[in-house]
Amino acid sequence: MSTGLLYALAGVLLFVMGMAGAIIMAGALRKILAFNIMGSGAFLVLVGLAQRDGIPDPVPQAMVLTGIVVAVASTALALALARRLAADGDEER
Amino acid sequence: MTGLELPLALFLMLNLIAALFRVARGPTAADRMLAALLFGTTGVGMLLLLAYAGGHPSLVDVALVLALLAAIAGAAFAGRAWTKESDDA
Amino acid sequence: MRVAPVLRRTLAFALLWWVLVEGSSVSWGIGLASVGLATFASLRLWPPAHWRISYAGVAAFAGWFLLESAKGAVQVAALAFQRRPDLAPRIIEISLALPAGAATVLIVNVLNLLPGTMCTDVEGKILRVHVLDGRLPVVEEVRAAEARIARMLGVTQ
Amino acid sequence: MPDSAREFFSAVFLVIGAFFYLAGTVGLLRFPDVYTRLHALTKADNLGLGFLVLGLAVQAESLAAALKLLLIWPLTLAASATVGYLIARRARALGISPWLRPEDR
Amino acid sequence: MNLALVFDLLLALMLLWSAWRALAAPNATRAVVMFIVFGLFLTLAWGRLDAPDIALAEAAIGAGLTGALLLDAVRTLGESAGADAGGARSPWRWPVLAFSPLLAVILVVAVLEAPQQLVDLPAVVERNMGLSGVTHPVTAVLLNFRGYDTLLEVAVLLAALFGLLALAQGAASAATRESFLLHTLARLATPPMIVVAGYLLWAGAHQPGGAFQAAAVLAAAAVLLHLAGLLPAWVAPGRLLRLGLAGGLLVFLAVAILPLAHAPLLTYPPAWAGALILLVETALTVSLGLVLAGLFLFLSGRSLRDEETR
Repeated sequence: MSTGLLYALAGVLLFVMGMAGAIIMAGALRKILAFNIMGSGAFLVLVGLAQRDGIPDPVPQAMVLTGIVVAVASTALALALARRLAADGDEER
Repeated sequence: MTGLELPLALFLMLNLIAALFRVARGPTAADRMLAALLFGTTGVGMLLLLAYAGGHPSLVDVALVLALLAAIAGAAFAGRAWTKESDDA
Repeated sequence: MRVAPVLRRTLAFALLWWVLVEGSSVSWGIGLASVGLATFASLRLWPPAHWRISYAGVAAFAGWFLLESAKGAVQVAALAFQRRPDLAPRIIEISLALPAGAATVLIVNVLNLLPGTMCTDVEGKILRVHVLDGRLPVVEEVRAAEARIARMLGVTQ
Repeated sequence: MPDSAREFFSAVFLVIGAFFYLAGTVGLLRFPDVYTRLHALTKADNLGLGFLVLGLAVQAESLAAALKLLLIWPLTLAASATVGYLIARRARALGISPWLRPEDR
Repeated sequence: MNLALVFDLLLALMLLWSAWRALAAPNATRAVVMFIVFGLFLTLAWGRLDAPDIALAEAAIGAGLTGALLLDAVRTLGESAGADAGGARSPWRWPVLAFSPLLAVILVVAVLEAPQQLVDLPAVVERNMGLSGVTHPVTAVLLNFRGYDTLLEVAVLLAALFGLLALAQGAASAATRESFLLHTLARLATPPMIVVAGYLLWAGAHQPGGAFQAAAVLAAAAVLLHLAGLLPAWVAPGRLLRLGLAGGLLVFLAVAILPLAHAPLLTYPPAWAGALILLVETALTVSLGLVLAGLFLFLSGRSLRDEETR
């Protein structure tokens, strides 16, 4: 099995794990972590599958690079939303 | 390349795994913070070995960045969130 | 502002740049810009002090430090591989003779890497140190480290 | 230096480095409390990295490449010393008392 | 057995283990710590996948930004936000747990059976490198061949920051007086971080590196300064900061639109491509660095809960 394929398969499992977590988990923070794990799994599949013959492929690598930066931005936004939700929840109580 | 790089990278990986299992078990919050130290030493070492084991020479830059930023994770670990409660559960 | 520290720092960051690019001479533009920015930031964050750092002292300190940190690792290795690690830890308090500021920071860092000592607290001039083996003459070693740092930085104890 | 000598020194340094990593891990697993474990990680692992960097620098193609490798070591030392201190201080703040020998208690 | 394969298998297992622990750990802090460890393993995996560009970004963002962001969130949200790891109360628990292995099997088969790509992308990129103005393929893809993706991505980042600014309320915490050791480290480490960021920007043209990685290192420097108590959290962006935040996008847009007179959007004349990419990358480094730092600094310590307890 090539390195690329191995990590693509690990990525599939991470994606499924993250997806299940994002649905099941109750806390906002856990859901955000689960989403990030899901995203990382998808990134691994993207790059790993393209490189299963062992030749580095710059196109998915560039896509994933931007993906990682967007992921951290969306994580920050989601955390801001979670804080706002928690704060509003407190006010209603 | 001496041919030792990859076996040693594997050896460091086994070290890291043993250490992480220990660190994750605790028992105290401070024990878990030790993970931040493993970043700086074992993680950097593995990246360097991978760089010279026929991987990409740019992995040296990755190791450099990790070494430069290793303190941030540690500072965040030690300075921010740990309270007594996070130890109980 | 004095010129010498600015020059020294610019030179140090230029050297860092040279090492990073592995001696390549293409596109010094970004290099000059980042060296300039780094020097500016370092002057803002760490205004030049009036120490007289002795270069011979630095070299001697570096040699001593390398030897001592090797000793520290050997000590830990010996303890780790013993059938029953023969630890006798305790926490001792030491009153520092060095002036506060950079010298104190340096000694705390150095002690954390030297054999058998780990700082847990600093309150003013009182240093609380966790010692791996309380039977060893730790206080003398801390004093020796202090003396070396004082000599290197040219400060009086 | 001829290449064979370089390879020999490189291999020796790398193996010494790996030994200290092992010592650090064994210490981490066997020492009784967080303070002693900190000693294990901040001393043994750091020297391990030092030797590893030295072993690879011997192989490096240019002086600058070797210096870049050697630069990584002090960076990690500074980070380790600071993080080690932060963890030890935090441990005291959390009220974790150090392990003592039975006869010292 | 092949040593490289053993290494990869162990690394893949540790990826799964750390991700699992991040989801199943009994409290939020431990979950976040395991997530940071997951990031370290991911960095190594990118290294093994011959993707040092991604490894650089992952190392800089994972060690410098994500951890600080998440741990700060744990502090302001409280442990309760991450509690209930098992999700025992979710009505979806059993259906999802039953369905997940099935989905995993389907996806694994799909990956194993995936057809070969119709277009050999690496070869296409290789053939066109001469037109790109740089010699590093990933940078060529990012800023030339697929430049509009990157352009939109920068816009998305800015939008995320605006969203965050609209949501953040309550007073930002003042810089805390941290340990003098961390204080010293931050003061000493920041200038070299600037040089390293410059180096990564320089490297992008011909080897792994570029604006994203350089920006992540700059942002990490800001995070370190804040953690050390040297840089207060940002309250509202002033005029200069606003210009800095948007500058990268504006320069990128200008460079994209200028050739419109005689060519489609974002086609640089090959003779100028190298210089234009450098210009765009420099502007992007500054802007993205500020945006990424802003994600942490605008959010740091803000929570109504803090104010209520005061």
